[in-house]
Amino acid sequence: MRATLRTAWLMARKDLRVEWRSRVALNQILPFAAITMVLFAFAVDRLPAAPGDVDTVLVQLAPGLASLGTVFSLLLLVQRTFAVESEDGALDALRAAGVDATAVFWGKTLAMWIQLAILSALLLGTAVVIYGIEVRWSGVALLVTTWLTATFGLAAVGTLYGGLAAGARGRETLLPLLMLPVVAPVLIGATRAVEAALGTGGTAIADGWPWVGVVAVFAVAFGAGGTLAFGPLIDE
Amino acid sequence: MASLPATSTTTTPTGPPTTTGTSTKATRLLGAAAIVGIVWLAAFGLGFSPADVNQRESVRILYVHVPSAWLAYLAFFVTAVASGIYLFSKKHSLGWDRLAGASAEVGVLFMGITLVVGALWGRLTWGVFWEWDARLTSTAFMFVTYIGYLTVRRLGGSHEQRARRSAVLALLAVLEIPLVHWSVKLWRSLHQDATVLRPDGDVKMNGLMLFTLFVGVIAFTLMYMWLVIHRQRTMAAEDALDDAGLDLAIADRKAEHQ
Amino acid sequence: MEDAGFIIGSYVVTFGAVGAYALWVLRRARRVTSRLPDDAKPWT
Amino acid sequence: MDRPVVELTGAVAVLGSFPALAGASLVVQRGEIVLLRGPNGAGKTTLLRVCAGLLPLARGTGVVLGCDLATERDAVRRRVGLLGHRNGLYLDLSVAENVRFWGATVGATDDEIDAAMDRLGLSGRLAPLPVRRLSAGQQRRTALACLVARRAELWLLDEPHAGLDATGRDELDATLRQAAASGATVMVASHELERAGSLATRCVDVVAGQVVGPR
Repeated sequence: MRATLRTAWLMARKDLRVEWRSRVALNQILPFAAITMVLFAFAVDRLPAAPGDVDTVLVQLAPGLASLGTVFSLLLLVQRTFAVESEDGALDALRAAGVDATAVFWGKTLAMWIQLAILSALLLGTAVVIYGIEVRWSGVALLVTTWLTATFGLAAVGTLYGGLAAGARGRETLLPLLMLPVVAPVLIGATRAVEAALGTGGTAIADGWPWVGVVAVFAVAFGAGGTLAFGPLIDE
Repeated sequence: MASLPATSTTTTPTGPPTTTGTSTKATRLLGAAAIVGIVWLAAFGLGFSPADVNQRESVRILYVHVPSAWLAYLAFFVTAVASGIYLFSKKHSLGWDRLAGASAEVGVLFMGITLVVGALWGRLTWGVFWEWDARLTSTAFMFVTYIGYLTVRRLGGSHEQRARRSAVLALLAVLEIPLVHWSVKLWRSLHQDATVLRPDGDVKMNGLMLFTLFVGVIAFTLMYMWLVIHRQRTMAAEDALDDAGLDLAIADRKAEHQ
Repeated sequence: MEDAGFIIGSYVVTFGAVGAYALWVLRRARRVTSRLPDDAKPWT
Repeated sequence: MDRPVVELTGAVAVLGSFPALAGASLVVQRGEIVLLRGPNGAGKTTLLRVCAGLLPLARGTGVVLGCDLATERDAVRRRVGLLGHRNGLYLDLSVAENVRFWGATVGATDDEIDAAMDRLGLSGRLAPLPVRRLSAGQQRRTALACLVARRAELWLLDEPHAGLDATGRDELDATLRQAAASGATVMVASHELERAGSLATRCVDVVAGQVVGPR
């Protein structure tokens, strides 16, 4: 068990170092995510019903749009991290060297979680700024919990299905087909929880916690699912 | 299925194939029974059973819609169980993998029918083709999930690789579906717009109507079994062709070397 | 019968789709098994 | 002589439905450098992948480093180093980072990692360079250093000389001789008959998925 954790931490550090060296997430995926938030604004924003009406369409949709931005960023992060692995055949080499698949799964999930958490924090920050939302202090605890739980669940699902699609032909289209339906619970749960945290549309904070429960169950389910399924999925 | 292929059943040792197709006396019997079930269902569903007190005639669609949904869920359940058996049994026999694949394919067929017919029924009772109802949304989700499953089955690689990958995906689906259904149900309960347009979907059925529904379930079960048996045998034949090809290829390679 | 179009239509869609799939499976079965020696067919 | 490192009898391995190996048998002792000769598509690469525990045997039996290929493939993989035309490196990371990563997968100490880098002549100015900017020969040496750092006992090299210039090939031969001398066993699949011939302790022909010549 300890060896697996050590190898997992080794994989996570390696993934983060590769990102730190190549800066693809920072220089390409983050700008893309920010642009999508702006595009969402173009697509949905109408002038406020009455001048000075704070509760514009964007404010109501902000949590949903931030969640969508996070899911799309996840797609790009997953495709990037497995491109790095297959560029010179590193993932095959890892499996050929008998490195424990569970360690590979947890290492990559941890690194993915950290990158996705940073990305989605910046996304939500962008939404707060450009959509003009006031964050109420009472909602911060709920906001942070949702943010960490949701990004972990998404990282686990992304790594799991990224591994399955990595070897396959036509993997660019296979990954979204397999993964996007699965993230529905997080998309629904996280959005409702963030709405409660921000008080969007008058929802109370207490209403948000059950949704965090949904996201937490999802995260645990795919943490366990990934531990068992990742090995067989990426094997020769 | 009107005319089942008449095939002689005399079997010779590995001579040229005398029987073609995957039919046997048993499947012909099953096929005939399925046809009787269909005719019986159509007769009762469209003709003999009464109209519903508030849904009037559109309840007749339910005699087809509800069984096809139930059989789709059964099909995916069989896929999950067969996948589990394939993974966790010591022998890893490919028969279970083929059963899982055949059942998933028939399940996707039935689920597709359920969604289309459900839209027709929704048009009549709710006035809309699509309704963000928890059950409907989960059904659509399952449909997409298993299309992904069938795509993964066609990814190539050896039979064992295909079997293992599909089995793991089928078990993951068992993990996903309750999660999605639960979150969709919670989501829908938030926006339960109880408009007058939306009477409760489940009609209280009794007497002749319940009997017709029962006939529907029987007919669809017979169809399901017939389809899965034939599809599984076809997949077995395809795998056997691969393996036979393997023996031929080994022989060729040995000959090529001499 | 009221709304006959939709109701009969749903029966036609259902049994039409099942019939089409059944024919596809049978045709494929005949094509595949025609090249297979008998002993490789456990059901014969 | 202790147990042979590799024992294959009647091995059949399948790629899709094609028997890349159609009944191959081979025995390799510790410390040998065995050259696998044969035309393209004869099954040399498949033979290496089977010995590496990557490809399951459809028929026949195989024992590598005392582990049965049917049941203990994971144990085989940990002790075998397979190097194909791709080096399995992280091109964005530096040479040192790659070797340290691979060494850490087996818990190698820093000294072992430095020793591996020294043996492959990578300790100097090359160490901090990202692998992406290295020549094919230097990348190949980095991959070999990773094998050493990972304490691989059986080296399975598929066309290792491909893409190397003259000096690169000499360095590679020296490394392989040194590895064999220090107790490792090497199997090389190669077209470079005259060069590899002088390197190998034994040559074996692979034709149409079978092993021909001295078992």
